[in-house]
Amino acid sequence: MATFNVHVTIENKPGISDPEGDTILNDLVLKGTHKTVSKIKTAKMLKFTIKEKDKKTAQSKIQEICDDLRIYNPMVSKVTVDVFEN
Amino acid sequence: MATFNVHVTIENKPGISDPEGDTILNDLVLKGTHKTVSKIKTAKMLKFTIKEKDKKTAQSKIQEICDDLRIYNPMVSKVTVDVFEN
Amino acid sequence: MKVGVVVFPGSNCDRDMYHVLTDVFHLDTEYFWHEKGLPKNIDAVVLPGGFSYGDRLRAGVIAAHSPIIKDVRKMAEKGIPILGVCNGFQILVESGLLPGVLLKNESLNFMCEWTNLIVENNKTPFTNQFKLHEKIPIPIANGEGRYYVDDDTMKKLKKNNQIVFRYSKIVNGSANRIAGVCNEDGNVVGMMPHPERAVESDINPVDNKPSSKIFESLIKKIGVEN
Amino acid sequence: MSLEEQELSELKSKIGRNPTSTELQIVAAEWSEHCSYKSSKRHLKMLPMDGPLVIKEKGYDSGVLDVGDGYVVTAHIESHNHPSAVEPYGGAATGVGGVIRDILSAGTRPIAIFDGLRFGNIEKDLQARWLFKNAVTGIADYGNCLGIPTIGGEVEFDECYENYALVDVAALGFGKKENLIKNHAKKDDIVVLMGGATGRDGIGGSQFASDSLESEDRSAVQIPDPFIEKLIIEAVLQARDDGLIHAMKDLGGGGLSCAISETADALDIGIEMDVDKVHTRESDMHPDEIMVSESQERMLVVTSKSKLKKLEEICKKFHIGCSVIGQVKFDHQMHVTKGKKTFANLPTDVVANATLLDLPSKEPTYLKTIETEKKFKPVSDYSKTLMKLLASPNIASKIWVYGQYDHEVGIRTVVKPGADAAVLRLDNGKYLSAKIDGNPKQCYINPREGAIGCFEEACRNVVCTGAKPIGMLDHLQFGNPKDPEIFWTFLESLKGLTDFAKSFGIPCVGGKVSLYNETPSGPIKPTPVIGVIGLIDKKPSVPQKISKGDCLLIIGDTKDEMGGSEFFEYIHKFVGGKCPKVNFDDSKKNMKSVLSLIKNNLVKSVHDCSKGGLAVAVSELTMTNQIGCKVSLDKVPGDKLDVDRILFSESHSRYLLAFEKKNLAQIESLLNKNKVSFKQIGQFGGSDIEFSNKTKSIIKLNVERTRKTWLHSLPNLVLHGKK
Ligand SMILES: Nc1ncnc2c1ncn2[C@@H]1O[C@H](COP(=O)(O)OP(=O)(O)O)[C@@H](O)[C@H]1O
Ligand SMILES: [Mg+2]
Repeated sequence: MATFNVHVTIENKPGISDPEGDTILNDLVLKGTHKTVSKIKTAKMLKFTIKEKDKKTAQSKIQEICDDLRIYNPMVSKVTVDVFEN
Repeated sequence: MATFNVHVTIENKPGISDPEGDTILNDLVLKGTHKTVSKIKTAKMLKFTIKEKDKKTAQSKIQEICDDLRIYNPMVSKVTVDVFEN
Repeated sequence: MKVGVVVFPGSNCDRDMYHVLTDVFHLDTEYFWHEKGLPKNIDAVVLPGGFSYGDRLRAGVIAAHSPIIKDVRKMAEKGIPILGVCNGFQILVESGLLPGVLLKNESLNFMCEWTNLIVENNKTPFTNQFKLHEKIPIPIANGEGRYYVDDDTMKKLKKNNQIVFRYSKIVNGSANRIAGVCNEDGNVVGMMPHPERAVESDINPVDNKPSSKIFESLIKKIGVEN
Repeated sequence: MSLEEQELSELKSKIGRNPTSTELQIVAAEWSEHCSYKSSKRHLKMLPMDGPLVIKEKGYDSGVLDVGDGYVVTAHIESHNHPSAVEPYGGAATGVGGVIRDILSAGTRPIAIFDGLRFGNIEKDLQARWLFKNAVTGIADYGNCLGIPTIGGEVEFDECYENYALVDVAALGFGKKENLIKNHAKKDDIVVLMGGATGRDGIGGSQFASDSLESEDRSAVQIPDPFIEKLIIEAVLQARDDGLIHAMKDLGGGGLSCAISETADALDIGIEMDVDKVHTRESDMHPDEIMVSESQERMLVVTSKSKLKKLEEICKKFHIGCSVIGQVKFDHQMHVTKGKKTFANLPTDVVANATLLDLPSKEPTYLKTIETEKKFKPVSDYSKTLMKLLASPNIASKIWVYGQYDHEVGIRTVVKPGADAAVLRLDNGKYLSAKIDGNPKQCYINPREGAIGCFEEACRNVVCTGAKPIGMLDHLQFGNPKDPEIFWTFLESLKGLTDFAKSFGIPCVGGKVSLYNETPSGPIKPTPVIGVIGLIDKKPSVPQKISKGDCLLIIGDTKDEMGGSEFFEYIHKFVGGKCPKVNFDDSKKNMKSVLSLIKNNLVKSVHDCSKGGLAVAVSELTMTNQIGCKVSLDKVPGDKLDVDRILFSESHSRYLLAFEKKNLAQIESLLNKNKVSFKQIGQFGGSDIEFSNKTKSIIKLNVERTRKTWLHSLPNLVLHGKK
């Protein structure tokens, strides 16, 4: 058994608007002097610590948890699962 | 000039409680059948698209934005800035 | 004597505050849009509650960068009374005019309920009519109202008598049950509960007298009698 | 999104040619059930829509009531069922947004939101819990951000909503009569689109709402942006104050297609618009997509060229988009171009008026036997039964829900949620009371009497605050109308509501029909949701603290009507029995009596009997006042019944009054004079809820313990379900 850090990033699917990112861009960043930024997208991240026998199991286990517990709604969001060895 | 994707992860400093992560862990994950998870930490991510002359400038520019505009509150959170070439 | 109510995009208690200042306490009050400046002849400034910029990124942080905050800062330095309520408090904190941060409530939910405050400092321009430890029935309505400071700052707050209001019982997990604080000089006060929702007997199911003293204190301070 | 074969040929014959693809999209959107009401419209006419306080004006999306002294109240109800069933957070939130814009488009400021929520069994079903939790958060996040208080609603769980959700949202507005938008257009007027950018989200939404869920178009997800909506509200109200708005319509289902064609049709004009002028989120949108996109937070405004500059300045101040997309014509055509090229050119009356259907109806066979009761094992411990009911999802306190809603903002809320109906103060010294109610369990057993019951219950709730009902909103939610049995239940409900409205002189000021509410296991139960608005001229009845020695009196008869009761359905898991019936004469007498008792300041608190019957209503009074009460069941007026029926029957028209003993004689004499059925049945004091029959104790529960169970049950269920 090894311990893994699994990062789950939840963000709106492409094509679905992200009002929060837009507001941060337009009302904060672009109001200042930082004109080279052209887009901001927000996402939510959950960092799991999990003990599993290997990287692959850790990955599939976390994906399963996210789906089962409806951590995100597949209608609007997509998730990316990244596993890091501890 | 090149376009970079910069991921800014905002998370609580060590020692600052994260009720949301705790709730997901205790009320959702551990109530189910997934006992191998030992910790969940939540974070917020902002994905910037920025045009700068090189990776290093992109990185420092975004770091500057984060500090100047208080993208994170230094009393409770820290940021990690990761730059990806487009 | 003039009170300014600052309006940000997404402020939504501005009209309530204006009503209370003008119709209930007969103060000469004017709205100021966040992109404008504040005139010199303002005697007090109120930052009302709401969801400036939709609470995006973090409650109050975007509004803290508004042009008008520069003037609010100048006035704060001059010792003019400044009150931030709910989102106004969050803005004051995010702009560094008050110490600490306001985090998500422990319940993780928005909370709208009546609670009791205890006055811990009766020397500010908004509390000078209270007895120490007087109780104020008042509603809260916020999602990010859990006050937090690091240990060093907490020590300073206590030493300088900067804790103005505390909840009488645990409400949202605030450090030391803090509901409102002031700056070192005591002229800038921020509070999460909504005094403007509690000063009229029609809508206050308990007692509207205590919260009225918040505004009566201001009148005492800036010298307008009604 | 497509037209049915026969609709297509109808369109062809009406315009005398083949429609273009854009025209097909526009017509399909506008002729969808959601926008055209094609199945229901010819029947809705039966509802009485006029009354002394009703103000009618063309093109309003909300009802308008004159509340005196130059002020008006506007009201509307909407649902967002299909979108909420697949994306509860966004669906519920954008539902709030939509109904708020309806209120805004009359030129009034929104002052209150109500939400009616229905889901499957949260005790067993994770999906139902997920839907419930996220729908509540969606409403909270949207309404709270707007600064419009959500002051009432209801929550109900029933197996018939498994894997589905009904999210109804009603809203009230307030303003000066002189500020109402007088929807009109002059020569050379221009058409402006205000608000958020048009994107690809929500494409096909209204079609989606008109199809059953299996054939859903999963791309129709709408992302809420309450921040922009708040800015739109302020911008529109400022433009209204400055007299810049000739006509206005919000963009809802069917997007620009519906807004343009309906505005043109209502104002008796034509509109020519250019899709290139619409501010879009994505650069490569096809004209068809622009015309049917249901992107939220947009308003269509007709103004003059000379007023445009001021309107643009306002939009600039609030950082919201403002595009001149077209102009008013007098040819009654809806003309859509992209630059110089025409994409659609249709007569507005053809687009805006789908051919109405006359669907067949037939009494459902299940109704023939539904009233027959089963024999049940006698209940051995009524204390346990009552405790179980008080902890049941439908009866448990809803504070977990309304505690997440800002119900104080706007500083009007005099009676807060938690009582029967909320009360708002108005600027003219009067008070407004409102509540929405539904009861699918009873409506399933008897669609007509059930619907009347919902109407009466909403009236009762409003009457408990001392308000006289002045207007009604109906929201009729049913399954597939092409099924004659379903359509029959629709018609029966509608007829019942009509009879009640006419008999009580309460006009229908607005409503909505939502059909095709089908879950994977079949149609939902008939679910009319009725909103009632009441007006109080002087002082509302604000519940006062009940104390030791105060009396408890009941008005109204308790009858053997257990069908659809929580006792049958939750305790005995039995669907059937006789549906409670409203006796119109008694109902009127009781309402009148309660109102005059309140007016004469004789009572401390009034609460009606509804879900869970007398036992639950008494318990609610004791728990909210944290005081015990002894009740004698043998004194309860009505049919001679077994104790379980007296305790749990859900007969209508019943009110519980709590008052000081010294007022008893005066109260009795007033009630005797009005010839109502009533009896003093108990007295407050002690720390227990006690029911006895003659001398026999039937129920004894500690108030504090019971209160804790009642308060914490729902949040526990949301988190964990039933263990
Ligand atoms: N979804 C909701 N949103 C807001 N308030 C609610 C909601 N559900 C219930 N409430 C409030 O809780 C109280 C009890 O509701 P309900 O049981 O429906 O009352 P009644 O039986 O009198 O119709 C009311 O004040 C009602 O407005
Ligand atoms: Mg009631």
